[in-house]
Amino acid sequence: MDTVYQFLQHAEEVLRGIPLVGGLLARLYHALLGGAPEWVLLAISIAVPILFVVSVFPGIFAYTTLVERKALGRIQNRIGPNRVGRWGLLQPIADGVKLLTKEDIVPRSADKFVHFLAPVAAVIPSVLLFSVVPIGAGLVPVDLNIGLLFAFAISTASVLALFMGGWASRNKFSLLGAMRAVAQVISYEVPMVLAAVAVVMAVGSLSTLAIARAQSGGILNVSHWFVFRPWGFVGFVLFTIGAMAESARTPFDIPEAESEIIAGYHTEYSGFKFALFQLGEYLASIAMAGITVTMFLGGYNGPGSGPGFFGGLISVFWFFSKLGCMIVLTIWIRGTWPRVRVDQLMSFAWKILLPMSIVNIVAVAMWHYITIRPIAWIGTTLWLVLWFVTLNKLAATEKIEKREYRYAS
Amino acid sequence: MEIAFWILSAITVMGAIMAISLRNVMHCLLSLILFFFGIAGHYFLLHAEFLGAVQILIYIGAVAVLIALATMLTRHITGEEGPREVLGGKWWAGMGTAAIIAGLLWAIIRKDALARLLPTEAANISYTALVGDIGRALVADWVVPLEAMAVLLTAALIGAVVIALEEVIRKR
Amino acid sequence: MNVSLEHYLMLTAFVFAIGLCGALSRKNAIIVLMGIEIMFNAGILNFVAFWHYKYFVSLTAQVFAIFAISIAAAESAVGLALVIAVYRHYRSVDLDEMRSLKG
Amino acid sequence: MGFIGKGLFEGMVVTARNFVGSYFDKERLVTVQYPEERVQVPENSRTFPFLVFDADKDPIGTMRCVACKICEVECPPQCIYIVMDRDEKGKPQQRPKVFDIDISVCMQCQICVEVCPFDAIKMDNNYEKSQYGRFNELVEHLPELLKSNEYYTKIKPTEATAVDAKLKADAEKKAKKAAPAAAKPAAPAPKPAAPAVPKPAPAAAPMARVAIPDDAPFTPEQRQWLSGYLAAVGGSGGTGVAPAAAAPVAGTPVAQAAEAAAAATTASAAEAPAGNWPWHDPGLGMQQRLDLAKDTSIADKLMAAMAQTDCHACGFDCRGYADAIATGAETDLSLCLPGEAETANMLKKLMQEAGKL
Repeated sequence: MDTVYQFLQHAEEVLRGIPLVGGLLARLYHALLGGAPEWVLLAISIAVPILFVVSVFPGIFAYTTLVERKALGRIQNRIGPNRVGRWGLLQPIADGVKLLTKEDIVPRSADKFVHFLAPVAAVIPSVLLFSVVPIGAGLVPVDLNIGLLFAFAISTASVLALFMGGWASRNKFSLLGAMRAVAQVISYEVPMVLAAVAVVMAVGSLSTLAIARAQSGGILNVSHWFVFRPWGFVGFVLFTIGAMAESARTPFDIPEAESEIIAGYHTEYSGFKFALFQLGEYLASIAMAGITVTMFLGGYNGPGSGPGFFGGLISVFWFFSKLGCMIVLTIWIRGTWPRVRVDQLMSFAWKILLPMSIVNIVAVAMWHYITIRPIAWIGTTLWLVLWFVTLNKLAATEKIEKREYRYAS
Repeated sequence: MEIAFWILSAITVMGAIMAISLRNVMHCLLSLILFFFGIAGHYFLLHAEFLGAVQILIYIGAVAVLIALATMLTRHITGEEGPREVLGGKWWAGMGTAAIIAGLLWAIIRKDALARLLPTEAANISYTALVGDIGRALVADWVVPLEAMAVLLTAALIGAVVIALEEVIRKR
Repeated sequence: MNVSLEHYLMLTAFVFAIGLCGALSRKNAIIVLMGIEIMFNAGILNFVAFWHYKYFVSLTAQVFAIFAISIAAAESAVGLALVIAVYRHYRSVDLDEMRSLKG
Repeated sequence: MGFIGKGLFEGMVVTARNFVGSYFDKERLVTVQYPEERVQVPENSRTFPFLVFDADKDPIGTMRCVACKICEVECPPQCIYIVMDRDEKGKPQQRPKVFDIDISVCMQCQICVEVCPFDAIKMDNNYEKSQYGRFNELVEHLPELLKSNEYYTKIKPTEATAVDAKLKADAEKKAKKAAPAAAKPAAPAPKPAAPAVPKPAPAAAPMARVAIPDDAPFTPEQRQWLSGYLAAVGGSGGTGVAPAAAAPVAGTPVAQAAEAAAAATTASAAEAPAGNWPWHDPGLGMQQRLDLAKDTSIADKLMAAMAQTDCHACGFDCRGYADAIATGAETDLSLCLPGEAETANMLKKLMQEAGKL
């Protein structure tokens, strides 16, 4: 928001600096907004990020569904949607039209009001999450100094929507899905936040913009990404797993496991309400990917990014490329890994992720206090590997015996 | 500022009243969540952003969800109450007590009794970097209470597990 | 009319009274717990209001609020565990039915 | 070297290989993009039945079906409906006028094909039968059902070739059989007339109700319906009750005509004896037909025992077959395919009763 405001104040000079079309753009800008009062510029600078968030990210959601379906198809040696438009490019629109025109069914015994409220409650936190995701150098809708904490608080609130939907449907499968969702989100919140604490310790700020800024510089603007640190890599893995569990993506989609509990909390939802649930879920997933990128993959930093108009454009490009990579990674994982069982889910969270994230926090402290870099590298790596191996050993005490089947051969 | 205050106050009061007066425990819970959001809004309004986020994280993300789980574990799943208990004899007793307390507090506030005890002018400092300040305060001035809090939370965690798992433990 | 400390104090007094009323008059143990949470929140909001209007040089009020929130969380966890344990025993969460001291 | 999650990464390599491979190796993609590409269905696949005809220029004339209704009777879900074609005189034409198959009922069991003695009905392998309606749209009528033998040869070459060979062999056999028969001075030919003419009067009573004067003002359809209806009425009540059963409809033109016919028509019955027999009708069982023919000649009794569809499976029409048996020209009693074992047994019994076996 601030960046947009500054840009608007100096827009003409900045635009004139662009080769070829700069003069034209500057004149256009002058014709449109030249000499506009201060409050107009302020209003525009407020409206632009909001419009950006509510238009671009739902668009990304729509095409994520398409990419997901095509990629899953290719992974299974199928073709995927290719009927609506070239390469199926209009498929999201067709899906939207279909969902909009479907009958809205509310179960007779459902709690009508809560049933109606749940999809709305599912979307709002997901959209709010984007308000702290920096999409470029200095380009963040709101630079809260508690940005990361705000994101976690909001993402926790999204579990309420799942719970409301599951409870209000008066359906045992919905309720089971809601219970699973609640248990899962509470369990995975802890290691996820602790993995983020490592980054916060290293940066010394909760502001997402500050975290992204801390990763600039180095070779090609790349070598300072936190993922290229021992603790950063571990944190990245932990946080990605936590984020996937938090947004109920496969392999952690047991709240909506179709084969077990039909579709979990949205069993009783149809049409547009179902679409809203999907929207909320995907937006949360994308926002979490954005936060992962910001915290570990250098955010908007990349070769050529930096302050100024062009650096800003390149930084936006880098951010969205990394976001795309994260989305593709989640799709790839969805296409590969089987769903975990409920007990595996819980024991994984509490026996592996939680100890590992605490160990990781110690590793960050070591990294901070050992000022000689090579020793810090070796020390933290050894520490993390040691603990990883130990936890492996401890978790593997349960021997899996060969199963004896009574009826199946 | 004023508009936000009045809206948030309305949300808060409405949520609180609904939370204690509705019949269905689940509706009570949802009203309570509304109330928590109202309080969090007040924190943001008072420039205590960190507290606001903590309020959402802990009260809505943890306490409300815990209450939901407890409700589902203890009652019929719809959360419906039996016969209407609101507006019974006990209700009037509660109302009376609450009204007396509220009246007393109101009287104290009206009398400006507090104002004499407090510094009249607020110091004019900037609100930035509050999170860092709170963190520093917590691990410098308040480190002993913080550690005590950690012990307390651990004890509460273990205690809760022990109480809830009592029968399981007994069976073993 | 500016919002002053008195507004907040009145609001919290009112909310506190509502919570008290709920905690005293409901039979359902879970709703009684909710009433207690409401009173807690009213108290914490009071801290923050005082901090904002009078004391924001020092962070004591905020730290205190954080401690209070933590304690409230622990209290609710233990309280709900108690409710579940009591429910296991009596098959009810109605506080009026729990008259016996014998476990 | 094992660590937690090793298998997961191996799995990701597999899926990555699938993903990339599916873009370069067309063999991997098993999808058939339906409207543009179609699966080559196996020769033995089957969907719904169709009727075969031989020559393109005259589908109706060269259709193999003779409306014998065996398939209609045998069809387990009863999805076939056949009405035999007749000329204006009501004479059967040995081809269906109506042949409907309800493909929403058809269960594709191929039993109709198995039982057809004429190789007239075969299973199609066209799977694109979807329609925009559930009722009339899913009933196939004669024009849609008729497909040429070339089509049959195209979709099922092996089977069609075998069928063609069999038909050709049958035709040759028949020609050989017919040649000596023709060489003789038309021995069975006058015979049918001989037992028919002295058709005795007692049989005239049940027959009379069926016989509708040629000058009665009916269209062929009405006539056909009427004869079937009256036969059913007469048959179900037995000979004695028949007039009473017909009485309730008195007053209607049809009934009046029938009564008029009953009053006046012994002669006309004698004129056209063969045409007056109650044709095969679900309402008319074997025993009832035999009752009707109780007092007639052995040839008539034999004919009554047959299915009377004039299907020509035996090489004759029904009348001809009955006469041939009665005269001893044909000794094989199991040739009536529509009548199945029931007819064969009954024929044997009748012949034994007549002392000819």
